[in-house]
Amino acid sequence: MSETLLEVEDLHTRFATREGTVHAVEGVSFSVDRGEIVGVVGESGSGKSVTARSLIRLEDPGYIERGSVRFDGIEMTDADDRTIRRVRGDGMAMVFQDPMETLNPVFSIGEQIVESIKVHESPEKQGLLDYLNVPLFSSRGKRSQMRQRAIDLMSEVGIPHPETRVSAYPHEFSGGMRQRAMLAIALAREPDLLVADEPTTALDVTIQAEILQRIRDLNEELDMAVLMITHDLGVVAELCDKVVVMYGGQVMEEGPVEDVLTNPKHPYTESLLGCMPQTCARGEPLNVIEGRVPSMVGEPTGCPFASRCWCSSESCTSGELPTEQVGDDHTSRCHHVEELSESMEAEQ
Amino acid sequence: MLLVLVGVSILTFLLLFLTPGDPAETILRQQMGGRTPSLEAIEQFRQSEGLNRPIPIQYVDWVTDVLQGNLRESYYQETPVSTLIINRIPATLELAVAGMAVALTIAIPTGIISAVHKGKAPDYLSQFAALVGVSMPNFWLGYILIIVFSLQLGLFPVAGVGGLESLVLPAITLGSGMAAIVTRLVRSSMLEVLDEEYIDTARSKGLRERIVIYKHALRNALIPVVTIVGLQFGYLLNGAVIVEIVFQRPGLGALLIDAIFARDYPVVQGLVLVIAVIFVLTNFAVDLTYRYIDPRISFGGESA
Amino acid sequence: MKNSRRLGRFLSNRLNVVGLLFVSVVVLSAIFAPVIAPEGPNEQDLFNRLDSPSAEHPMGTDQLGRDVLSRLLYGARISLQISLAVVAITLAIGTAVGLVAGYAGGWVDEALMRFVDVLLAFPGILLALVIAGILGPNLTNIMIALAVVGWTQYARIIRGSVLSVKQEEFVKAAQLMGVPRRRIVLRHILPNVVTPVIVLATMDMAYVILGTAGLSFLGLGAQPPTPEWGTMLSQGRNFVDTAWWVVNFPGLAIMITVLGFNLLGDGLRDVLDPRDMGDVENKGM
Amino acid sequence: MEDSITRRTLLGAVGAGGFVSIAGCAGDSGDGGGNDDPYSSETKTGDGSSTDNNSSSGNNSTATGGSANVALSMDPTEGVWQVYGGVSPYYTNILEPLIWVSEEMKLEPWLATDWEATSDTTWEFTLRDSVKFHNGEDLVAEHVVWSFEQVLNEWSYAPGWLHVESGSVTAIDETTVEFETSDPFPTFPGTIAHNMIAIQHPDRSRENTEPIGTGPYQVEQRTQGQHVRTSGFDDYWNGTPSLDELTFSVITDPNTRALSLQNGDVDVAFDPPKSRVEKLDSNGGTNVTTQLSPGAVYVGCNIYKAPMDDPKLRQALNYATSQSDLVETILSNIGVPAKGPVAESIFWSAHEKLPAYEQDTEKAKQLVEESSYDGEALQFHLSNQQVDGELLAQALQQWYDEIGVNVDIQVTEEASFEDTVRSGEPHLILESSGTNSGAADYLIYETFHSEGDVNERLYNEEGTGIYNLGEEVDQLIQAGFQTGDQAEKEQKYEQALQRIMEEAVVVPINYSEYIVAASDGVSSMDLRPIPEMTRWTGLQTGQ
Repeated sequence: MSETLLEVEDLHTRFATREGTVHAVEGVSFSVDRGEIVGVVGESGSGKSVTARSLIRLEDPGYIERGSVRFDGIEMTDADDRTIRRVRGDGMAMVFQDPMETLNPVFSIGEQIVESIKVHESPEKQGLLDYLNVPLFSSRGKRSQMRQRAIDLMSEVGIPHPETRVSAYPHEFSGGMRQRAMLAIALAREPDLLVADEPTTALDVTIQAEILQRIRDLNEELDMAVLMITHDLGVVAELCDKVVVMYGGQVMEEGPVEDVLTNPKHPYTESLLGCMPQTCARGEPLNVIEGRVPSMVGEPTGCPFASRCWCSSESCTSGELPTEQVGDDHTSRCHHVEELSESMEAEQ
Repeated sequence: MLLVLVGVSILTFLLLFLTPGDPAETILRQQMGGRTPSLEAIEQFRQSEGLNRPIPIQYVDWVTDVLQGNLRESYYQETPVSTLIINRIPATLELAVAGMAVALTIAIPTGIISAVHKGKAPDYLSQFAALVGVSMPNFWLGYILIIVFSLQLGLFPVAGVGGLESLVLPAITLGSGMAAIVTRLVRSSMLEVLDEEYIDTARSKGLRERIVIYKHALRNALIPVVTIVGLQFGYLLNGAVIVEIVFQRPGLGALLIDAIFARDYPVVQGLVLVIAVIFVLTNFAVDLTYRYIDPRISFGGESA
Repeated sequence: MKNSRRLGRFLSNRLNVVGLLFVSVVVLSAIFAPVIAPEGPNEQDLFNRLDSPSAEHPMGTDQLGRDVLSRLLYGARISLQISLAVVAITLAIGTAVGLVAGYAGGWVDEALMRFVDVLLAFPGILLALVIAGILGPNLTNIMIALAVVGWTQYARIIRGSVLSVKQEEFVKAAQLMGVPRRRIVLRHILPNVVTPVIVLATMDMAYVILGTAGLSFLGLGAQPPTPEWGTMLSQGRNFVDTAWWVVNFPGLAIMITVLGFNLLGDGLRDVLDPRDMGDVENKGM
Repeated sequence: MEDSITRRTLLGAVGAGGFVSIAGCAGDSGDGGGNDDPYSSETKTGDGSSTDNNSSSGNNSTATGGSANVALSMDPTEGVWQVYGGVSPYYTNILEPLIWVSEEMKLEPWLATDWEATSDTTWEFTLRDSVKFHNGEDLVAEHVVWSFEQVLNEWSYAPGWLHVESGSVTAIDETTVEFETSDPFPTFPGTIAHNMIAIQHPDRSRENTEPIGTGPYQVEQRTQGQHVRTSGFDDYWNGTPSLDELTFSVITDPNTRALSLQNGDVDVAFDPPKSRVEKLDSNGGTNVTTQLSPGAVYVGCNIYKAPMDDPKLRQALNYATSQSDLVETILSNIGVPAKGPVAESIFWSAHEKLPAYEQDTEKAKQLVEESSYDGEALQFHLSNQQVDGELLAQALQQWYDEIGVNVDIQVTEEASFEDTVRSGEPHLILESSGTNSGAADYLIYETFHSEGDVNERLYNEEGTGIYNLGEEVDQLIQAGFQTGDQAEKEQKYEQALQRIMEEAVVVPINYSEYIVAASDGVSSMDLRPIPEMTRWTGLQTGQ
C-alpha cells in the first residue's frame, strides 16, 4: 500500500548572488508515499520553500546543483520542459504562501481555474491563441463546459456562490477565498501530490483552520498526497503523518509526527517545540531569492545549527553530519543524539 | 481636469504677449503683402482686433469665442483657424497612429525578449539599440532613411502624403524614438511582472512558457505601458513637427511652424490650445483604458 | 567602502563604461578644443568647399570650406554649455518650487502643483518650440524655452520627497525641538532627493542636446557662424547624398553625446538606490 | 527647344524671392502706358529655347498627352487664394491676367489684346475674342469687372496697390473695359500684368473650391496643402495643352524637392538647392535649367546709424567684397556678380556704367583706419527665407573680419525681419529685391527714396531713414519715376544709382537666377523671368 510517490535524495539547490553562492538546500532527502501527508517544518530561511519549489522545478533563479527528485518514477532534475509540464499538469500541484500575490490580478478566477483544467486535459496541446481566448481559435462550447467544471471545483473547495463568483477577479476575493481558489486551481489538475507552501500563513486563524480541514478532506476523498511546508508545528501536529524538520538548508530530523513531536531527537526540533505556541511569530515572508540568507553563503561546514545549539561541541563545527536512526522511520542528524536522549530523559 | 484646461487656455492666450515689440505692425505688413502699414492702419487694426483693451478682457473675449467653437481667423490664410486645423488633422493623426504602430511593433517583442533574456546578449543588444534609437536626432534618421530606402533602393517616395507607401518612412522615423522608450518600459515592466508570484503559479500549472509570458506576464506588464504610451502621445506630437517637415507632410506640425514664423497668432493659439486639449483628453482616455485593462481599478471611481 | 563597491558595480556593466567613455570624450573635446582642433571653427576657405575627408581635413570641409572636425570639437563646448545651463536653471527653479510647495503645503502647494499640471498639459518640445519661435531664433531663447518646459519634473520629485520626509518622526521631532525649518529642509530633505535628481539631470543633459538639435533643425537655433551641432546637421541636410560628411559627422556627434548621457544616467540609476526612482512618474490628472 | 542647357537669358526684370511678391507693386510712376513696353530692348536671348507665346504655346500639332508632376515650393491651395476658388494662379496656368509678361520682361497682350490710356486716370482695355472659360462660356467684359471687384474687395491692400477703387471698373461693351485710377498711374498696365490679378468666371465656388479660369489647364482635384491635379483644357484659346494631366505638388523644402525629382516622384522641381545643381545636372535622368530673374541681392547699409554713417566705412566694406568669388563658390555659378542694387536685366539698372569696387583688402583696411569705426560689432540682419543668405553673410563676415570690422549675424524669421529693418536697428541688412509683375520702378523708389516704403517711417518721424541719401537722390528718383520717356528715366535712375554707389549705400552681391530641375524626358519648358509665369501649354514628357 505504502507506495512511494516522491523520493527526494541529496537535493542541493543554490543561488548565485553578488555576495556569493547561497546554499539554500544542501543535501535534503525525504520521501512521500501516496496518500500521505508530510510536513516540512522550519524557520524562515531554512530552505523549505526552495525545496518545495525545486520539486516542481520552479527553483529559478536558483539552480539544482545535484541530487535527485523522483516523482512517480520520473526524474525531475533532468526532465525536459515537456515532461516537467506534464508533471505539473497532472501529477504535482502547488499552492503558494501568499494568496494575495499568487493569483493573476487581471484574469477572472474562473479563467484561471479553466486554464488549469485545459492543461490537465491536454498538456501537450497549448495553443497561445486558444489560451488567449481569441475567438476562432478557442471553442466556446468547450469553454462553457470547462467553466461549469470550474464552478464545481470552486464549490468543492468551499467557495460560496461559485456561479457568480466564477467571473470575479482576485481583488474581489478575501484572502481565504483566494487561497481556496488556488486550491481549486491545483485540484483542477487532479494531482497525486499537492505541495502546499505555507498555505495558511497569511490567513486569519479561523480561516486557517478551515483551509487545513479542506486539505485534509481532499486528502481523504481523493487519496491525494500532501507535502505541507510550514513553520508552524501546530499545523504539522494537526495534519501530518510524517514530518521533516529543516534548518540551514539541511534536514535535521525526520520521522512520524507523533514520534518527532513528543520525542524529538534533535536540539533544533526541541527548541522549535519550545517556542511553539506563542513565540513563533507568523510569517515574515521568506526571501531566499534575493540572497538575504547570508548565513548560507559559501560552503557549509558542520552543523548549521551549531552556533545556536546549547550542546554543540567541536565536532559539530566541521565535517559531515551523521544520520542517526533513532526509531522506526525516525532519523536525526546530530552528533549528540545519545547525550540528547539522556539529558531529555533526565529532565523528564 | 477642468482647472487644467482653464490654465492651459490662459497660458496659451498669454503666449501672444511674449512677442517682442508690437505684433500689430508685423501682422499688418504681412497682410499687406510686405508694405509698411500707416500708423492709422495700425491703430485701426488694434481697435478692430481689440488689442488695445486690458489683457483680462481680451482673454475673456477670446475664451468666449473659443467656447463657441470659434478659434477666429488666420491673419493671412483668410480661413477660420478651426478649418485649417481640421484640414490638417488627418495627416498628423495618420502619422501619429502609424508611428505608434511602428513603435509598438518594434518595442513589445524587443522589450519582452530583452526581459526574458535579462543580462544576456540579446538584452544588452536590444537595450543598446533602444538607446541608439532615442539618441538619434530624428530628422537625421529621416534623411538617412530617404537616402537608403528612397534614393538607393527606390522603395518609397521621398515625401508627400498619399497611400501607405508614403507613410512608411515617416512612421518609422517617428516611431523609432518612441519605440526606444517603449522598449525600455516593456522591459522593466516585464521584469517586474516576471518576478511576481502569480507567474510561478502559472508555471506551476504546467503552462507553456510562451503562454506564461504572452498571456500572464504580458497582460500585466502592459498596464503601466499603456499609461506611459498614452502619456507619450505628446512625444509623438513633438516628433511629428519635425517628421512633417522632413517628409513634407501637411499636418498640424507643419502648420504650427508656418504659423509661428509668420506670426499668425490666431493659428498658433488655436493649435496650441487644440494640441493641449487633445493631450489632456488623451491622458483622460488613458485613464479609462487603464481601468479597463486593470480590473483592480473599478469604474466610476473618482477621476479628479 | 560603499562607494567603491558602487563604482565596481557601475563599471561591471559594459554599457555604463561605454556611456562614461562617450561623455568623457565629449567633455575632453570641449575642454581641449583649441588644442586639438586643426583649425579655428570659423576659418573659411571658399575655394575648398565640401572637400571630402582627407589627411588635412579628417572629417572634410563644409559649405564654406571650414574644417568639420574643428567645428565639431568647438561645437562640443556649445552643446555642453547649453545643456549645463538649461539643467542648472531647471534644477534651480524646480528645487525651489518643489521645496516651497512641499514644505508650505496648503494652497501654495495646490497652486504651484496646478501650475505644473498646466505646463505638463503641453507636449514639451512643442511648447518650447512655440516659446522659442515667438521670442525669435537664438541660443538664449532656446535655453529659455527648454528651461520653461523642463523644471516641472524636478519640482515634482522634490515636492514628493519633501512630503514623505515631512512625515518622518525625526523631522517632526526636530520641528518640535524648534530647529529652524530651513535647517530641517537642508539637513534631511535634500540628501533624500539627491539621487533621483542626479539621475534625472544626467538624462536631461541628453534631452536638452536633442531638443536643441530639433529646434535648430526648425530654424530656431544658433546664429551663424556658431558651430552648434544641431544647426550644422540641419544646414548640412542639403548634402545628405553629395557630401555625407557634412551631415553625418554632426549627426554622430549628437548621437554619441546623447547616448553617452543616457547610458550614464541609466548606470547611475542602477547603482544609486533604485527604489528612490519610484515616484518620478506623474500620477494622472 | 533644347533643354538641359544652362540658359543665361539676360532678360527683363522680375522677382527672385516669392516673399517680396506683391511688395513693390505700389509706386506712383508717371510712365506712359499703352501697348508700349517699358522694358523693351537691351535684352539678349541666350539660346533659342523660348517660343513666341502668342502663337507657340500652340504646339498643338505635337500634342502628345501624358502627364507630369511639378514640385513647387509654394502652396497653391493656401487660404489666400480662396478668392480664386482655392487655387493659386501662380505657376498653375489655370487662371490668367489681362496681360502676361514676356521672356524679355515685355508686357504681352493676353486676355486683353490692346490697351490705352484715355486720360491721365482712365484706361481702356480691349478683350480678346472667343476666349473660353473652363465651363464653356465666352469671356466678356462683365467677367473682367466682376473679377476686379472680387480682388479689390478681398485684399485690403489691393485698391492702394492697383490705384483702383471698387466700383471704378466698368464694362463699356462686351469686349471693352474701362479702369479709372484714383490718381495718375502710368504703370497701371505693368502693375496688373501680374498673376494675382487674374480673370475668373463668377460661377467659381469658394465653398466647393472650384476655380473657373481661362487657362490651358483646369482643376480636377485639389488637396489642401498637398497638390493640385489639373487636366488639359481642349478649348484653350492659345493652342492645345500638350499634356492630359499636370499636377502641382507642394514640397516646401528645397532639398526634398530635389530628392523627390531624383527619386522620380516628380518630373519638374523648382528651386532645388544650388549645391545640388551639379549633381542633378550630371546625374543620369535629370538636368538643370537656369533662368535669369529680375532679382538682385545686396547688403544694405543703414546710413543713419553710426558708424555706418561714415561713407569710408561703407566703401571699405565694398572693397572687402569679391562678388565674383561669392558667385563662383557659394552660389555655384548661379547668378551674376553685381555692381548695383538693381538687376542688370532691368533696362535702367545702369550696370555697365556703375563703378566697380574690385576686392582690395589693403585699401579696405586703410579706409577702415580712416573711418570713425572703432571696433564695435555691427549688427548684420537677414531673413531666414533668404536663400543662401546665411552662407553669404558668413563669407562677408570673414572678409570684414579681415579688414578689422566686427560683424554679428542675426537671422530673423521673415515676419519680423521687415519690421526690424524699418526700425533702423541693424547696421547691415542682406536685402533681396525683385518683382512679380511687369512693373519695376518701385525697386528703386521704395528702397532709396525718402518716402519709399523702407525709409518712410523714420523719415517722417525723425527726419532720417535707412537707405535714402536725401534731397538730391530723391529728386532724381522722382524725376525718373514720373517721366514717360525711357531715355530720361534711364538717365535719372542712372544718376541716382551712381550717387548710391559712390556713397556706397549698398554692397552689391549678385543678380539672381532661378533654377528648374527636370527629368530628362521633360522638354519644352517655357520659363519666364518671373518663375510664377512659367507656361506649361507646350510641355512634353518623354515617356
